[in-house]
Amino acid sequence: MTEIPLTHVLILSSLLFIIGFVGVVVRKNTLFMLMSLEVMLNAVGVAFIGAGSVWQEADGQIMFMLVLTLAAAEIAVGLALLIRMQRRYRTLNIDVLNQMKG
Amino acid sequence: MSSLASIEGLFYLAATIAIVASLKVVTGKNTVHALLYLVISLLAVAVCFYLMGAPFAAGLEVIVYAGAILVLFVFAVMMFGLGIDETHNAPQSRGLSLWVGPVFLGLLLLIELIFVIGNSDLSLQLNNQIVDSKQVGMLLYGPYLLAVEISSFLLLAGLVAGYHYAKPESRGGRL
Amino acid sequence: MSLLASLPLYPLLSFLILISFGKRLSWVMASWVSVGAMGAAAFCSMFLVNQLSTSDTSVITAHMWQWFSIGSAKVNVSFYLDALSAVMILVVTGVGFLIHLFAAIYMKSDENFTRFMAYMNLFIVAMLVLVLADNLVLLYLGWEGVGLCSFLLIGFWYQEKSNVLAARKAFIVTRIGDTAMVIGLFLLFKSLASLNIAEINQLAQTTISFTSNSMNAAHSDAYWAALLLLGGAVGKSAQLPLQTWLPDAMAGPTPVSALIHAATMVTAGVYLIARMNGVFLMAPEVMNYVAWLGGITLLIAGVAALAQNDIKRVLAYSTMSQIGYMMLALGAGAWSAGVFHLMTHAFFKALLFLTAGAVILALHHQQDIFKMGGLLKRLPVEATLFLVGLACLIALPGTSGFFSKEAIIASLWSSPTAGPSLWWCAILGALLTSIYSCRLFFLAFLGKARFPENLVISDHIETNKLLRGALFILALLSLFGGLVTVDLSSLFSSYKPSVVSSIDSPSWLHIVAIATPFIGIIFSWFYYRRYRIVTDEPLTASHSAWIVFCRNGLGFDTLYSTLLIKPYCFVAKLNKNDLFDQILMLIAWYVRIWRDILSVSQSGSLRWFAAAFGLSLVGLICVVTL
Amino acid sequence: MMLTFIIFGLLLSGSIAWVTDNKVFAGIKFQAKWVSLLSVLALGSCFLLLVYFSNQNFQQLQLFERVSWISSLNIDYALALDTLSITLIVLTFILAVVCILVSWEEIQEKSGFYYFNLLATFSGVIGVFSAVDMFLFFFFWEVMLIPMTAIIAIWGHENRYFAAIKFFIFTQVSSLLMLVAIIAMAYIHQQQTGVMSFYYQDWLMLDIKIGVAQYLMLGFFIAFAVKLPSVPFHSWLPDAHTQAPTAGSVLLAGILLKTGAYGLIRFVIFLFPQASENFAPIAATLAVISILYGAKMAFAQSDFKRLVAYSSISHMGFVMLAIFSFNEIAYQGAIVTMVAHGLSSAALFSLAGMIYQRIHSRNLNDMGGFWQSAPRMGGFGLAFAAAAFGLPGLANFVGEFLSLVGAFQVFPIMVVFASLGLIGSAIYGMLLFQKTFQGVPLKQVQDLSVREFFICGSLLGLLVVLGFYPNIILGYAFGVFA
Repeated sequence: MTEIPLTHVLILSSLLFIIGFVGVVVRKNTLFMLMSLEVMLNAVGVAFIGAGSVWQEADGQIMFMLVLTLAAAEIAVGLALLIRMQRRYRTLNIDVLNQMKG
Repeated sequence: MSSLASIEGLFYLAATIAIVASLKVVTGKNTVHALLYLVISLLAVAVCFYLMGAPFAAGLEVIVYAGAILVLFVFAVMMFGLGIDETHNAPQSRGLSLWVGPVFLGLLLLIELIFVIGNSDLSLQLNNQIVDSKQVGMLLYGPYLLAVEISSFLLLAGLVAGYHYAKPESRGGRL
Repeated sequence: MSLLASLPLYPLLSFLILISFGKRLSWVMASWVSVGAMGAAAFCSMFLVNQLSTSDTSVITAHMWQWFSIGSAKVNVSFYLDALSAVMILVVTGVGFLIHLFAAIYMKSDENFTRFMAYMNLFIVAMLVLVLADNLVLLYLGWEGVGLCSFLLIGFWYQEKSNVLAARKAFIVTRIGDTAMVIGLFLLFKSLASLNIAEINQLAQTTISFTSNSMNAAHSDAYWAALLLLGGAVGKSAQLPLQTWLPDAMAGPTPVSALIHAATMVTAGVYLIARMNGVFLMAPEVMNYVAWLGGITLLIAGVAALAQNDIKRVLAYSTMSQIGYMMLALGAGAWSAGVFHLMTHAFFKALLFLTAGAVILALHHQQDIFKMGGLLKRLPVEATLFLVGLACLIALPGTSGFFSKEAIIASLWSSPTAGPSLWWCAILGALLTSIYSCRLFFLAFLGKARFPENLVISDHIETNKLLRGALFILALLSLFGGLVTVDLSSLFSSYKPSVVSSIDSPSWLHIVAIATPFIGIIFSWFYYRRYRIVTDEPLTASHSAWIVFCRNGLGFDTLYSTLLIKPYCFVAKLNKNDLFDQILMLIAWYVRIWRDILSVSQSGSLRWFAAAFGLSLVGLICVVTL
Repeated sequence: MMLTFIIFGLLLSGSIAWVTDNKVFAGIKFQAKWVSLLSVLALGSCFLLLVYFSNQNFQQLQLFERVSWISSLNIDYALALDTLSITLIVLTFILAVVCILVSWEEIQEKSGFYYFNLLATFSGVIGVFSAVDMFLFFFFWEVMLIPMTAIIAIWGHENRYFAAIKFFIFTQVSSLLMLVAIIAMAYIHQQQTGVMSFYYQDWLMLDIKIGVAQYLMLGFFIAFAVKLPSVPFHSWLPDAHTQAPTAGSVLLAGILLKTGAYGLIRFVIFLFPQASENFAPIAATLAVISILYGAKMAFAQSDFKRLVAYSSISHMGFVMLAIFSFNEIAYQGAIVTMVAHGLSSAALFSLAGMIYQRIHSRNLNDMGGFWQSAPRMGGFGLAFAAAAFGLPGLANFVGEFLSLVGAFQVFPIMVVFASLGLIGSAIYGMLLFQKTFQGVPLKQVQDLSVREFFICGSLLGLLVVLGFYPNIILGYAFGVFA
C-alpha cells in the first residue's frame, strides 16, 4: 500500500504543465516551444495515469496512449513545419510569423 | 518520514528530477542539451508511472516517447540544422523582463490549480495494485476500438502532413 | 375638333416639324412653316372672335379630354373663350404673327434659326393654352410653359455665360411667384372644391366660408387665395418685389424681348388677376395691395429707366412701368381699362422693341444709346416708327396709349381700393415716362452721331419690305388701336356691397392727366438739351453713385443677393457633405475606433495567443470555482 | 403558377446568361445581354397576358399562389396581385428593359454575372411587390438587396466598395427591425387565434392594442423610410447612386425606392391604420424636411449623379407626405409620383451614363455647352430636367400636384413649406441643365446613338403620355384605396 495521495500526483502534473506553459509563452525559438509542448502533454499523461491508478482502471493508461499518439502526430507535423520555416525564413524565431495580425 | 528507498521516496525523487529537468528544458540555451534534459524528464516520469502501478505506460513512455519521438527530434535538429539558430545567432530569452509576465501568469495558474486540488476533498490514495497490459489491451480493443481507429487516422494524417511540409519547395508553392 | 381646339395646334405642329427636321430645313422652308402657322393661327383667332361677337352666346368652349380629377372635381383639358380671352388671343396671335414675320428676317443669318423659330412657336402654344384654359391647372400648364420658353429664348445664345445666368434668373424668380400661385390653387380647391375658373368666380361670391373666417375675420380664405394668386402674377409680370429678372431678360434676341417680355408673357399676370376677378373682389385689401404694388413698381421702373444706357433695358423698365399701370387699374377695379392698356401696350411696345431691333441690327449689334446719336438722318423710317411708338408710350392725345392710360388714371381717384394718393403716383409715373422717352429718343436719334464714321449701316434691314411691313402694321395698330373700344365690363363682377366709394372725382383731374406728358416733354427739351443738339463735346454716361444705383434697378439685385442667394449658397456649400451623413458616419467611426483597439490584440504572434489562452484559463477557473 | 414562373423565370434566365457567357460557349453567338433582354421582354408580356386574361377584379388582392412552405411555422409561399402591385410591376418591367439597354455597351467585364445579378434583382423586386406572406416578403426583400450590392461593388465607379457596404448596412439594419416586427406580429397572431401566421390577410383581421401597434408600425416604418429614403436615413442613397453603374442607378432610383413607398402603403398604412394616423404629423414633418433638404443638397452638388440622387430624396418626400395625409387625392398623387419619378430619374441617370461614356467624368464642371455638338441629347436633357422640376405636361407634375392638393386638405402649413421644394427643384434642375448643355462648349461630344435615342425617346414618350393622360394609372391603381 503506497501512501502517495492523489493530490500530490495532481500537483506534480500541474507543476509540469505550468513549466511547459511558461516555456511555450516565453521561448521564441519554435523548437523550444515544441519541447515545452511535450512537457505539457506529459503532464497531462501523469494526471491520467494517477487517476487510473486510484480507481484501478485501465482507462487512464488508454487515455495516456491516446495522448501519446497525439504527441507523435503533432511532433511529426510540427517538425516538418519547422524544417519548412527554417528553409523559408532562415530562422526559427516564431515572432517572424505574424502575418495573421489584425 | 519514510526512507528514500521506499516507493513514496522514489516517487518524490523521480518527481523532483522530472520537474528540475523540465525547468532546464524550458530555460536551456543549447538545443541538444535541452533535448537531453527532456529525455531525462521523460524517463523520470516513466519511473513515476511505474511506481504508480502502470508498468505498461511506463514502458510506452520510455520506448515511444523517449525512444522514438525524442530521437525524431534529435534527428531533425541534427540533420536540418535546426539547432544553429538558438545556439549561435539568437541572443534571445536572455532578459529577465521577458520572463516576468509569463512566470507571474504561470504562478497564478498554479496557485489556482493547487487551490482547486486542495479544496476538493480528494483524500484518495493511490492503489499499489498493478494495472497490467492485459487489462489495457482488453479495454483498448473492446470499448475503445473506435478511438484506436481514429488515432490511426490521426497518425496517418500526421504522416501525410509531415511529408507534405517537409518535402522541398519544388514549384514555389507557398507555406 | 372644333376651331377653338385647333387654335394652338398650328404652332404646335410647326414646332414639331421644326424640331424634328432641325437644321435640315432651309431658311425659306423653316420660315414658311413657322410664320405660316402663326398666320393660320391669327386668321383662325380672328374668325373665332368674329364668331363670338356675332353669335348670341358670350362664351365658346371646347372640351378635349379629362386630364385628371381631384376628388369629385374634374380637371379637363378644355378651352374657354370669352371676351377677355378673345382680346388675349388676338394680341397673342396677331402681334405674335407680326413678330414672327420680323424674326424670320431678323434671325436669318443665325445658324440655329430653326431652333429659334421652334421655340417661338412653342411659346405661342403655351401662351394660347394659358389664355384659353378653362381651369387653373391647365392655365398653370401654359403658365409654366411660357416660363420655360422664356427661359430657352433668353438663353438662346447659350454660349455666353451672361445669357445663361439671365435665363436662369428669369426662370427661378418667376418660379417663386408660380409657387405662391400653386399654393393659392391648393387653397382655392380646399375652400371651393373646384378649380374651374368660371365656377370659382361664381362660387367665390356665394360661398360664405370663403369670404368670412370665423377665426380670423381680417384674413379670410379669399384674402389668402387672392394674395397667393397675386404672388404668381407679380412674378410673371415683373412687378415688385419679383421684378429683377426682366431687365436681365433682355439678353435674348430682340424679337423675343418684343414677343415675350413686352407684348404677351409679362402681361399674363394682368390676365390672371383679371381672370380671377371674382376672387379678388372678395378681398378688397388685396385689391388695394395690387394697386399699391403697381403704383410703386411704375415709379421705381420709371426712375430706373431714366438711368439706363442700353436701349433695350430702357424699354424693359418701361414695360415694367406700364404693367404697373395695368396692375394699378386692376387694383382700382377698372378691369376693362387694365385689359385695354394691356392690348395697346402690346401693340406699341412690340413696335418699339422691333424698331429698336432694326436699329440694333443696322448698327451691328450696338445697344448702347450713348454710342448712337443722329440716327434720324441715317434711318429716317425707323426713327419715325420709333417716334410713333414713343408717342403712344407717353400717351399723347389721339394715340392708343392715350385712351387706355387715361381710362386707367380716370378710374383711380374715386376707386374704393385705390384713391387720390395712387392717382398722384400714376401722374408722377406718366411724367417720368415722358422724360425717359424723350431722353431715349434724343440720345439715340438726335444729336451728333457717336458711332464710328466708317460704320456702314447694314442695309438688309433697309431693303426688306416684309420687315418694314410688319413694323408699319404695328405702327398703325398703335396709333389707331385705341379707337377700338374694348368694353368688358359685362364680364367682371362688381365689388362686395360693403365696399362703397364715397369720393367724387374733381373735374381738374382730366386736365392734369392730359397735360402731364407735355410737361414732361417740355422739361426734357430743356433738361436734355445737350443730348439733342449737335456739339463736339464728348457725351458719356454719368457714373455718379446715384445714377449707377438707379441704373442697377435701385439695388434690388444686391438686396436679394445678400438676403437670399448668398445665404442659400453659403448654407449649401457649408453643408455640402451632408450633416446627417456625418452624424451617421459617427457610428461607423465609433465602430472603427473599437476595431482599431481590439485588433491590437490580434498581434499575429503565436506566443501572445498562448498567453491569452493562459490568461483566459485563469479567468475561467476563477469563474468556475468561485 | 404563372406568377411563380415569371419570378423564377427571371432568375433562371439570369443563370442562363451567366452560364452562357463563358469561354466554353464563346463560339456560340449567344450573348448574355440578348438572353436577358429577350427573357425580360418575354416574361413582361407573359405578365401582361396574365393580368389581362385572368379576368379578376384587381381592386382587391387576388391570390395567385398559396402553398405551404415551412409548415412548422405556418409559413406559406403566397403571391397575390392588386392594381397597385400590378402598376409597379409593369413599371419594373419597363425599367428592366431600360436597365438592360443602358448596360448594352457599358458593361464589358463579367457581363454574364452582371446580367445574372440584374435579373435576380428584378425577380426580387417582383417578389416584393407580389408576396403576401410576410416571411416570403422578407425573403424577397433580401433577395433584392444582395445582387444589388454586388452590382454596385463589382461594376461601380471609383469608390464602389464603400458605397456598396454603406448601402448594404443601411438596408440590412433597417430590415432587421422589420424582421423583429414581422415575428412579433406572427406571435401576436398566435396569441389571439392560437396559430402562428405570416399571412397578410390574416394580419389585417388582427386587433392590436394601440400601444403595441405603435412600436410595430415603427419597425416597418423605419425599414421603409430607409429604403424610400427619408431624412435622416437617406445618406446611403447619394453614395450608392453615384457609385453604381448606370443600370444600377436606374434600378435603385427607379424601382428600389418604390419598394419603400409600396411598403409604406401596403403594410404601414393598411396594417396599422390607427397607429400610423397618430404618427402622421411626425412622418409628414420628416417628408417636408426631406423635400427641402434634398432640394438644397442637390443644389450644392457638383457631381451629376449625386445631384440627381439628392433630387430623388426630394421627390420621394412628396410621396411620403402624400401617403401620410390619409386622403384619397393624395394617394392618387403618391402613385403617380412613384411611377413618374421612376421614369424621370431613370431617364436622368441614363443620361448621366451616356455623358459618362463620352467624357469619362460625372463632374458638372467638366461639362458645358454640349448642346452645340449634341442637340438631341440636349433636348432630352432639358425635358428630363423639366420633368424633375415638375413642369406641367409631364407626369411628375400631375403626381406632385395631386399629392400636394390632397395633403393641403390635412396639413396646410406643411404643404406650404413643401411647395418651397418646387422652387428648390427649379434651382437644381436649371443648374443641372445649364451646367451640362449651356455655356461655352468645353468638349465636342457625339450625339445620341440609335439605341440611346430609343431609350430617351421612349421614357420621354411615357412621361408625356402620363403627363397629359394620367388616367391610365389613376383610374387603374386607385381602386386599392376605395
